[in-house]
Amino acid sequence: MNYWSFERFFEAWPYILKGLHITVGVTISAFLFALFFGLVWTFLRRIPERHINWIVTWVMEFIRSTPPLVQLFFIYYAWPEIPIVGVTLSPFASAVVGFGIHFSTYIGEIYRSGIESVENGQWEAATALNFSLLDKWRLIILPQAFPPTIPMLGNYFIIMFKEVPLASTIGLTGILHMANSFGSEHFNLIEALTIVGIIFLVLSYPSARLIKKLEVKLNTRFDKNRVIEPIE
Amino acid sequence: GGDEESGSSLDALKEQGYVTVGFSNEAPYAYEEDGELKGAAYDIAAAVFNELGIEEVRGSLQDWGQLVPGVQAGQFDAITAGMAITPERAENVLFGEPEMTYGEGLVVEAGNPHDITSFEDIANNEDVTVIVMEGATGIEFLRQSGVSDDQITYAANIPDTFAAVQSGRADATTGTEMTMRMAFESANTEDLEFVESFEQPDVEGVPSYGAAAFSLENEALREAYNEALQTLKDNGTVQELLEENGFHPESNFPGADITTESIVNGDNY
Amino acid sequence: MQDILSISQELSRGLFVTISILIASSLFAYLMGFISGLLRLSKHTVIRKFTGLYIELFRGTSLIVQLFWLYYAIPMLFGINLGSNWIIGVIAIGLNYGAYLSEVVRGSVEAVDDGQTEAAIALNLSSFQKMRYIILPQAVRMMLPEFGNYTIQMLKGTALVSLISLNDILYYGNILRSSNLSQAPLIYLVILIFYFVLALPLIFLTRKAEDISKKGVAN
Amino acid sequence: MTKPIVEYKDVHKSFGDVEVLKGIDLDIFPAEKIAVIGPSGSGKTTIIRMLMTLEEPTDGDIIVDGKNLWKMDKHGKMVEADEKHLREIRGDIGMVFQHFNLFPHMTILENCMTAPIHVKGEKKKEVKKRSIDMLERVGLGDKINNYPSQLSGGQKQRVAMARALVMRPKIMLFDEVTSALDPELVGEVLEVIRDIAKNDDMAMVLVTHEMDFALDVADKVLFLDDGVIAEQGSASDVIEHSENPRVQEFLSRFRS
Amino acid sequence: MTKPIVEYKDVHKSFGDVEVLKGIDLDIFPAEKIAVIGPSGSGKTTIIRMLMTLEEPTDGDIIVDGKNLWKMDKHGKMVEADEKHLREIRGDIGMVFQHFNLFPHMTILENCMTAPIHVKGEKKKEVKKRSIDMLERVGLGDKINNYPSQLSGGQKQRVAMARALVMRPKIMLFDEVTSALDPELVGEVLEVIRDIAKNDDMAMVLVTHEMDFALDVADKVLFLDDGVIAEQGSASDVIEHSENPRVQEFLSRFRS
Ligand SMILES: Nc1ncnc2c1ncn2[C@@H]1O[C@H](COP(=O)(O)OP(=O)(O)OP(=O)(O)O)[C@@H](O)[C@H]1O
Ligand SMILES: Nc1ncnc2c1ncn2[C@@H]1O[C@H](COP(=O)(O)OP(=O)(O)OP(=O)(O)O)[C@@H](O)[C@H]1O
Ligand SMILES: [Mg+2]
Ligand SMILES: [Mg+2]
Repeated sequence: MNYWSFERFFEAWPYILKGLHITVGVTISAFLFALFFGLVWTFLRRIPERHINWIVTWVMEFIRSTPPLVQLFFIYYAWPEIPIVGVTLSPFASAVVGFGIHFSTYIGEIYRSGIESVENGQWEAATALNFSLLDKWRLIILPQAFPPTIPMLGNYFIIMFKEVPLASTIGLTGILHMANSFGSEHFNLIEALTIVGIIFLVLSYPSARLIKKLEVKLNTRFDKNRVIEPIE
Repeated sequence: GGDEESGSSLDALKEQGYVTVGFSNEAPYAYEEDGELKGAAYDIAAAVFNELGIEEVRGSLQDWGQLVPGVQAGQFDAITAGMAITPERAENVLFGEPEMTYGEGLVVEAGNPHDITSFEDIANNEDVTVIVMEGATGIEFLRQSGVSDDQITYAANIPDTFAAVQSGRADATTGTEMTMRMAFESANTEDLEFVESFEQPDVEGVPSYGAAAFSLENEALREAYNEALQTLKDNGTVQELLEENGFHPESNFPGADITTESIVNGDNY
Repeated sequence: MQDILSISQELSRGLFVTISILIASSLFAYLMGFISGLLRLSKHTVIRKFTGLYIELFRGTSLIVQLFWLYYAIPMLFGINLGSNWIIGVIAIGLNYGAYLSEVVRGSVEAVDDGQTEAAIALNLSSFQKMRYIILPQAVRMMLPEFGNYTIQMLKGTALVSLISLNDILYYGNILRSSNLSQAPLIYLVILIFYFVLALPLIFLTRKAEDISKKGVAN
Repeated sequence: MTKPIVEYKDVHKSFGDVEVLKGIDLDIFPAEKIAVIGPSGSGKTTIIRMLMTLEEPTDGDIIVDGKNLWKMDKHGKMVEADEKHLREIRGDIGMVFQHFNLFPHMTILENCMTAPIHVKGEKKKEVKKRSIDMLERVGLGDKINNYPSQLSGGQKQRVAMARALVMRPKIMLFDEVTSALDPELVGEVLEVIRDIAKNDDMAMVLVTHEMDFALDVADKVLFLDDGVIAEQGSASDVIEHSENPRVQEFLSRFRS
Repeated sequence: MTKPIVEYKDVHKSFGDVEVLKGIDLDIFPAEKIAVIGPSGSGKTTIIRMLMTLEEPTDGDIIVDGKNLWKMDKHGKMVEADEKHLREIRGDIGMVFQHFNLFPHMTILENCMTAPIHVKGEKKKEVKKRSIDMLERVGLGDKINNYPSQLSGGQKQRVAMARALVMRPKIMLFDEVTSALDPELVGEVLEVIRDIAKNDDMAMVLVTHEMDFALDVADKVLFLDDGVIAEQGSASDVIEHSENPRVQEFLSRFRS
């Protein structure tokens, strides 16, 4: 078939790579956003009031079970139209906010399972030794809760990276967008899309391996059989 | 969808009873409203296919930039989006004969704060950004008028370009005159302004001639289409459909001497 | 209120496509998940490596990229007739999540306590009987919640098929929005609610599955 | 007679609808060693967890050193104790758990040092010295920089005891501290407790299934059955010469 | 003298570089009850796991009923046993595990019935009757439709025994079957084993830490130390009158 052209394939590389810093930039920013917002969810979830707990749980569930693509559209197209609170965000900012919020609900759950994976006995020992509430969290619980969440957080970083191309639909000039625009200028998308696939594979596969290694390392550090269940 | 690679033969289409056409939701060429496909290019194509004995025309909505790759990939049998014939595009698709002609249009923020009435005005004011639909001929016109690439941003379709200007992400948007006018009217907003005093750029490709397009492999379908199109031009159907869709006889009907070949070889480009 | 109703009416025209793609792609993904998950446990290195390649390929790249790629490339490069876009959507989502589910299948089988295998050997069950009567029944229970979660992921994934011009919920929403920008907030809110309502039964099933999986498994 | 350091006054405890302690009255005197025995589910653990403030009684009072543990005076009214009140009294009490509950992210020296430093605000240097002494006393002087995961069960339990001891509680609670250990490792832990019991003047409450050990160490033995103290007295009275059929039946199970 | 039903001939086993069994020679006669004792890590579990075909010996032969367990004849050459060969011999052997390993997705009756039906192809009706008899014998006749999760540890272990017994093995292996149980539940399980030992003519190998029980039940006691059989003889010879200092030291730990 004459649809595949190696000439075009090699020509497309530099063009598409121009979008890589945008894709990676959005991923990192959105991830930081999600790390912070996840904390907010975690604390909201710990409010003992039943009704608040119910509302928070279902708001999280709502965000988590609706398509990020629609959420992006909402933030990009609808948000500016909302009176008073409406703000116009650039594609970059929209993607950061959109993915940040979407994934914060997952990350909040990871934090939660991290905290819950600390055995009850640790709380009891801390009480028996008469620690203050703050010291319990600071000295006993968090140092144990956080390390086992690191691999899961890493996994979500990669998952997020793979979702970011969705934002090309709101004009984010990441690699998928560059590929589309290369394709529309050259009237053929295959080489460009193949390149995008290769880029994702090359970046995400080794990172996933790295995280696996990290996981093994963390698991053998203390006598932990605590595994943070993936929640997807 | 394209049930065979790069579009089906006429016989196969007749057999299956419908033809699938790609469009990009751009009034007044081809767009969907209340669940129905409308627009001049669509109406003409529908009439032509009827003439060829195919009753039903199904639409396949695409981002503008993906229309040509889409027809090549056989995702639909023809593009009926009033796509302007250009020599470059003609290397990648087969154009039918011209169905219409049009110039460019410009929409800016209400009150035209940057006082833009031509592409040169944009070129001369580095602060101004203009948003264009990806893959549109307007991009090339802007470049030829001296607008730098930094000033041009892209969106996938016309509604998105309007949304961008309306929300202040860009200062202006350009597209074909008919498109800009129709989109401006349907947007029905006080935030925007259609620049009546816009000066057409003096560059190759303006005015543009819109035509249906087919996959490079589908010469036979194009020939059949062209023949039926000529019949409908001769009996006045095409002109009627154009007028119904708001096109003016003086400014929007292509001259009889203008053919796809003359455009592609540069005589009329 | 009137607006919400007319928006809902318009969107509901896309319900069939969204739901039919969800059902078909889930079934396809479950099938792929089981087949490749079990093949990953095979004794033959070649089979394992080959299945691994499929899994890494689809987990390593984005669904949207796979969808576009299948949409443009398959017909052009190989001249394979995949039929309608509906089928392309189903295949893309099915292959993508099938790869994820295969890890769930493999993980669950491996997670069945070694003691169960040993007890099965001590009772002299054959390898096949061991798998059929002891390991799989427990592994399937463990898989259920993850299958539920991934089905919700697939529901979210179906929104992508609007990008290959399938007339799903989001497609009609985008059309509405393009002719009516100022209503965008309401339109997208209603779309989100549509998806959420579709997700609700899945959410409850998943919770139910969690209860089931907690019972009847040794670990 | 000296005043008791802890008094349980008609203490009840229910979980949901189930009453697991049905009126416990008990005095613990300074330096007294009490063993609590009884069938599984009789409420042994619950009794000492209430004193450690890990469980709140449903009814009745627990008085520690003259102060009501779970209630406090607020503007002349007795109200539920708040965390501040609990922390004040809790300083007198230490506990060793069945599953050790060592902090896995700290070395065993750090395990011992963190509470005195952060809770009592003592000087690091002093605490370190005392902790090392204590770890030596339980026979782990050479392991101070190891992490808990590097120790055997018996060693872990000895660290747990050292950790509780450096806090210098007036009363120490032990909840079946050997029952999670391999049979062979039980001896070393009991040895350490025996040593503490002989040489320290803390009060001690030991929940245990080791009858020989209870006989050896305890001044007083409580037999708990179905949420009430069914029998109490000197160790030999209860373990060797009880006439209560419930006690006899229970003890018979330990002679296989 | 009768022929042994199982013979270990200079059996060695290494995990990686570590040799954990250093030449085991052992005959087990029909109906003989053997207790295996010894320190943790000495290789007790490994010995019986090799007979159950859960571990393959690194060297030496295990002969079951005259057939070599881990080797088979193929065209006149001795080669590694395949699954078919193992399944054939395995039919004579049953095992009860420390952690029960009941099938959690089946009722306890189904737990007992699965293997006879699928492995031996027996009739369902017969198997059911026999299984119920067996469950009644271990005192669980009223629980046959319960799931394992609804049982106590002692009950689970009794089910595990019934499950192994309905297969009618010629030799039964028990690996510390009481060490995962609460002290109070140990008695009921030992009682059942004692009953089986008295009334069945199977050979039995019991790895155990319960010395009194071994003394009571076993015809022969093996003391394993560091991968070798350091002492063997009648139960009272080894447990009560051994002069081997290693044995004495080991046994002393059980007297606290
Ligand atoms: N947090 C709780 N929620 C509900 N019930 C509980 C809780 N803690 C204990 N119980 C119940 O209270 C009763 C007494 O429990 P407790 O742990 O005090 O018994 P125990 O004498 O220590 O038994 P064991 O010897 O098995 O440790 C038991 O029936 C137990 O099931
Ligand atoms: N699968 C294995 N891989 C590596 N080493 C093993 C394995 N199984 C057992 N071992 C080692 O072999 C030695 C003997 O183990 P075995 O379980 O037979 O001892 P045991 O006498 O049963 O001890 P215990 O009384 O603690 O059960 C131990 O040092 C153990 O660590
Ligand atoms: Mg207890
Ligand atoms: Mg063992």
